[in-house]
Amino acid sequence: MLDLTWLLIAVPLASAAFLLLAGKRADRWGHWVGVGASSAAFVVGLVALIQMLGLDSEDRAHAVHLFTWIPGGELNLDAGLLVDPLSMTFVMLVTFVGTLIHVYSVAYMEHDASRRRFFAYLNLFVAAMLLLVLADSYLLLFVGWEGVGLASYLLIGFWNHKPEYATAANKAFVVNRIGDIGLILAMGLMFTYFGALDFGSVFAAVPQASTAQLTAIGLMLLVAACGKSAQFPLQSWLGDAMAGPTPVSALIHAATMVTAGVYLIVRSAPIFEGAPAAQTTVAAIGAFTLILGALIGMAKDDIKKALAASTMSQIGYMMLAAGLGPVGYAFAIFHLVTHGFFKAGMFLGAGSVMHGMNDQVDMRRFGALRTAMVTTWVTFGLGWLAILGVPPFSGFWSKDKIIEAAFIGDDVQPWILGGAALIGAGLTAFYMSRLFFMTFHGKARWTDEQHPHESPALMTVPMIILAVGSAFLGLILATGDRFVTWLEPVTGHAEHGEPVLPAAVIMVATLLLVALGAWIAWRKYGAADVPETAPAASLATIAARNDMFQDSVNRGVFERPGTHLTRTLVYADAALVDGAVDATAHAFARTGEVTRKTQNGQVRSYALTMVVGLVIVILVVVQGGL
Amino acid sequence: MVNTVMFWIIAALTVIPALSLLFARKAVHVAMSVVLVMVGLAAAYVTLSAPFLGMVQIVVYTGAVMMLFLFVLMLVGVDQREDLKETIKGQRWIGLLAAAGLGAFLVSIIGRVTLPTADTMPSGDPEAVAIALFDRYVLVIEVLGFVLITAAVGALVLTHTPRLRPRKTQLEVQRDRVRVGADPVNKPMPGVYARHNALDVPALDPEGKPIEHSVSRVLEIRHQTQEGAEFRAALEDPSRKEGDR
Amino acid sequence: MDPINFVILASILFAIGAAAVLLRRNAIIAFMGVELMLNAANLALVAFSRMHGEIDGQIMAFFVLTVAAAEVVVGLGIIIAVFRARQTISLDEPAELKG
Amino acid sequence: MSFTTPEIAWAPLTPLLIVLGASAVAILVESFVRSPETRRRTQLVLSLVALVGAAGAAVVQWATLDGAGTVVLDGMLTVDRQSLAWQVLILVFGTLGTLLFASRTRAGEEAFTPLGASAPGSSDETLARRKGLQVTEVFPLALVAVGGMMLFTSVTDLIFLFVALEVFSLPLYVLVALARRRRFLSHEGALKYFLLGAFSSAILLFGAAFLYGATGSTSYAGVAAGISSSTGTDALILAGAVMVVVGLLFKIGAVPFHSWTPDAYQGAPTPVTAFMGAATKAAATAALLRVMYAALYGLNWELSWLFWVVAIASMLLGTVVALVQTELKRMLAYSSIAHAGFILVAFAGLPDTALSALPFYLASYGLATMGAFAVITQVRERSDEGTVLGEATRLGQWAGLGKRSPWLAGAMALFLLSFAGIPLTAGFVGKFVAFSAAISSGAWPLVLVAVIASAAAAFFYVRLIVLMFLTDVPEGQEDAIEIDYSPLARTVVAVTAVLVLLLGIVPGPVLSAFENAGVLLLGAGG
Repeated sequence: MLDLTWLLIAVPLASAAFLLLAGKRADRWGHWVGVGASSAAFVVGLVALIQMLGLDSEDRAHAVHLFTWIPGGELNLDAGLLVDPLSMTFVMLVTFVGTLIHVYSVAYMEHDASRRRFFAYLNLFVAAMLLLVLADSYLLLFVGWEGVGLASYLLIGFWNHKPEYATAANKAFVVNRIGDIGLILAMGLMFTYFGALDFGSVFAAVPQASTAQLTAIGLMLLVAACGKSAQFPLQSWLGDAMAGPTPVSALIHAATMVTAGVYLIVRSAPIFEGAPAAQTTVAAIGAFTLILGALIGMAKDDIKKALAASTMSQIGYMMLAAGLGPVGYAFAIFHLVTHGFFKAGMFLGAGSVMHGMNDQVDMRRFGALRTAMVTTWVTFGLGWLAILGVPPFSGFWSKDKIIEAAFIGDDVQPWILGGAALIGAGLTAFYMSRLFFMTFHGKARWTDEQHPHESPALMTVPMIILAVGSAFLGLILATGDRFVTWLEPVTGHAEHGEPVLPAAVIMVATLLLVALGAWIAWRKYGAADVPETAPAASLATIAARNDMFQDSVNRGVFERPGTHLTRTLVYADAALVDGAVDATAHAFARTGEVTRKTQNGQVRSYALTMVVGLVIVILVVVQGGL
Repeated sequence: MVNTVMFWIIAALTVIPALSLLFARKAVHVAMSVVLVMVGLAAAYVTLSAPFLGMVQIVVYTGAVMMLFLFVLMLVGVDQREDLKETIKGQRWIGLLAAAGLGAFLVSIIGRVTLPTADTMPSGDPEAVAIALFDRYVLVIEVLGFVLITAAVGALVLTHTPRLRPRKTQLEVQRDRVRVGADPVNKPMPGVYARHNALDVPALDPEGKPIEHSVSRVLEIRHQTQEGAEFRAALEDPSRKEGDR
Repeated sequence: MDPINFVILASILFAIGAAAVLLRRNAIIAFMGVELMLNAANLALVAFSRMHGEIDGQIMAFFVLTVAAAEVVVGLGIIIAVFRARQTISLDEPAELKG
Repeated sequence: MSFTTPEIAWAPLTPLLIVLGASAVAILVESFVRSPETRRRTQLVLSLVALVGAAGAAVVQWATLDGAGTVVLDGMLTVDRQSLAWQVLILVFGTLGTLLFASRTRAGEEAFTPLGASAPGSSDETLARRKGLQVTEVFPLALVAVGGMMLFTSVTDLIFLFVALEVFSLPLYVLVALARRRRFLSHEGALKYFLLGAFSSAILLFGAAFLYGATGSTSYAGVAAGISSSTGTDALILAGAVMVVVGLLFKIGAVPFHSWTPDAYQGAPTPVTAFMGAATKAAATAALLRVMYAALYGLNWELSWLFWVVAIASMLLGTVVALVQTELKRMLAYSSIAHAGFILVAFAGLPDTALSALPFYLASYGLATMGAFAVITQVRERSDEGTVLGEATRLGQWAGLGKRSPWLAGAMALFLLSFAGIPLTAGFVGKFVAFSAAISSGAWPLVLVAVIASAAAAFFYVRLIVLMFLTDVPEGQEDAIEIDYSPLARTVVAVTAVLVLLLGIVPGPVLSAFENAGVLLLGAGG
């Protein structure tokens, strides 16, 4: 069966092609073909997984040769798959969550005229994502990398009747291209230094390479990972990408594609092992993004954008773990898996809320939905508990380990990274609770035209399954270090280091911070009234509106600097990073406008350009050549 | 080695007329000067022991190519004068500078080079040329055939109009003329049936009335005609002078 | 006198021809400039041929002559086509294709 | 004096002889077949038979090649695997181009004017159209152009290079002027193309004269020998080399010798643009390769500067200006300038691998170009009364094309992705091999620029894809566009699309064939 893993890619791909080509005839039943293809891929993956579990751990890496792709004298590139515990983990995550989201979409997209096309793109995405994780060389990985980019681009822009959606798709494209350049350059460097691009040869050649070379490659890979995984400074596209249909956000922007960066880093572990500077940069970027994402999450009133910020922050945790080296790899992937469940579940929950609220996304217009949408409330609540890291829910098992691992090391590094991870946990608790309470608790703030109602079973069943996963998956996989052992053939066995603080202290501190964050959120958004319009929050008006802070010391100490910091960072994010993207695009367009004026339509000017060029060339070549 | 005097004559004969390309206003003048340049070049070829090429140059360039240019010039209006005022900003000065720079570089490059001159003169007589042409270069000759075919076809495609309408018979021409109300017969000549036979005097019909359209329209526009009535009046009243009009 | 001087002469004629293309608006004159450039190249070829004491340069000049004549035919054909369409042979006039 | 008939190895010239011979026959057909319709059919069949036959002959030559190849007539021409590879490529483009030349709209309109000599809008033009006249001369002209390009890739003598250049340029100048619609633009494009083309060929010729003067030889081998043994003639050699290279860069369309490209591409009838865009670039690249490797290899170091600067300038200018274009053919023209830059990247340092990488690159680029322009011929404007007009080339008119005609738009998207170098398309493999050739000679900064430029370039390709698939047809514009159907053009679209995909997914056989072609028979370096 392991040799048949190519079916994992081929089946969804064939289904995508079929759906695109079938035309209107397939409009009525085409989506079920999509669901079927995704489920079939899951079944293939499951069988392969079972077979792999039957093997000894050292035999679990299985290479599947497909065909010779680019033959050449020095460079011979085969298209092949690498099936090992790491890629198998992703296969299971992608196909399982993917299938649930397919099912959910059948109902969610019911009234959309192009539902068939939507499923074609979804299948295309699944195929590309599986290719990405199963590829045995950077080049083939790149194919999948571009494929998921293309598919997500198509899906973000799917509802193109609103102009801002097309803009969002464009922005995602531009930022992702920057990341792609990183990957291309990394490949170029590997090719220059090692003369090969497949994992086996590259990793075999790593010991002979100099640290500088490895650092260069590592940093380029990091750029690629940042672009795909929305890490600082390439994070700006993720929020805008929420313009796409909600199942897309759940599948691509929570569970799978955005984690490809983490996969890339973990997969390239041997390179990063040889380049400590690059590795530390990975950890630092992860730590920074986890705080940044959390702060952005506090400021958003759009439920999907808040969830997107949260995703950014959670991937920050994974990057942080991946940057810690062998102690962190397994936890990075572990958190990736649990996060895939609870975040996808929450996105589907958000979609369910929007479904019931006429596509309203402003949380200030929600409130008290727990009575109207019980299933959504319960499933979302399980996801909420999981992301908070409340024992024994999934997030606890993965996140706590990351925080603990962040405290391992020498000098100040563990204090900074660990501190960030710890504070991040508190912030997460605050903004996720804020989101939860604003949506499901407090007073109803919706208008009379809205009649919140529970979603149909096709939507709630996937949510329930994901919620069950959010609740228990962590516990199951963490028991007896099952997951860590499973990944060991790939990530290597890590010597368990000692954190600078006792593990118990860290855990208690984490839980206290989480409780504090949740409590503040309850006081402010659960028990108190939430204004229906966001309070203006420029620095000046906040200073003028001191009464906001008078009543409690708590708020004064925690809130004011927090709000300041949040607003400033969010502003900086919008102004600087988005601004930089826009400015670059503008600069290009301006340059183009100016340059096109040289093409003035006058043939004599054209001839003049040629002569001037010729004169300069002769001058330089002849003078320089003598 | 070549004759120095000859060189300077050729130099003057080529460069000076060539400058007309830049400064002459009338295209015809330019074309005629270029003919001179071509003759000068032919002389240069003869001096450089390529007599046959020199002859061919005269036949092909002055005889055919430049004549073709002249034909086309006549087709588009031989009178065309070009306003030498430059319309594109900076084009004139940058252009002159660039061209001068190009020339200066090329000259300085040649000045820097030491190339020996062989003592043996190449034989440029027709026989030597023929043998060379049909030996190593025979394929080029054959391919050149396609260049010429292309040129002929290209020119035909771009300029030749086949007969689109059937040729009119004399009868049809006549019918057409009557249909638009023109004279069924030939127009009377001006001055006919009158004492004058000058062009500016309209013809008289058998009744002695002047036929206005017998006088060229151009003269009418210029007011250089004599209207019939006035003419008769002048005849009857000798005291009135024609010039009084 | 050294035949290399003819190459210098050729370079000057080449530059004049190029200048004509750059400066003249009349398509036919500009085209004559191109012809002059080709002829300048011919002069250089013949002069070099004389210097090398062999005939190859002359032979090339023959080919160039033929090609140039063919080019004139096509070029003038295009110019006439443009003239028929626009009643002008100014190079400044057709400038709708730009940007 | 005595004359001995030269020994000519005719056999290796078979493909060439077939094409040029067919063009001569085609001219006779022009003279003797009176009915335009019969003439068109005869010409089409004749051209296709000749081109396919020639391609077959070239393949047979390849298979039965004696050793490394044959030198014809003391170095005038060299037939080796490299030149055969390019010849096959050009024959493929020629065949596809001929199909496009012959394609007609549903209403039976060709892409060419019924009468080249008539003034636009004149009664003659109307009459000629009504009478069903056709300029079937385009077929022999195209055959001559194909023959000239094939020569261009195989010549190893500077003077023959010049002649071959003119053989394929002259028909193209004429073809550009023959558009059926927007004839003013067509004339303008032809005039500009012609004047600048003649200008650049004069420059090339002057450079060839200099090289002859400095080395005493015009054959590539002689020039290479002269360069390595030169004393006191370096300046002359360098100036000559630069001018020859500039003449070829003009045909490739590299900055600053690019300015004809957008105007000629936009003005020309679209089938001509397709053929020209694909084949001229290939032929010029092949000629430049041979000149550089067989004649000027000794100047590698001196000229590398030129390639670096021109490549960077082309990539940047092409990309940046294409970003702001709103006219489709013009956008593709600027993209072709950027591609000229990508092509020149492989020239940096003259690595051996460029000899096999560039044929592949040009194959991928040319196929996508032919396909893209073939798609353009199928999207037409429609007047309020419902008559079908010329091609709709404003970007905005392509909005929502994906919904009207998913196949056509899908094929276009595929070509655009190939231009952008997205994996699983031929363009990706092409860029990959070309850039790795450059890296192997240490030109990684150039590759860095190339990667960034191609990333930026992807933006405007994808913009069109977004327009086609993610944008709705503007309100009230539903009837302004007509999707035409021409079986011949559709064939071209289908064939190129399949090839672009195949070359992207299983490029192996073609790559290894070109690998074999990567050796020059008379190479000074490669």
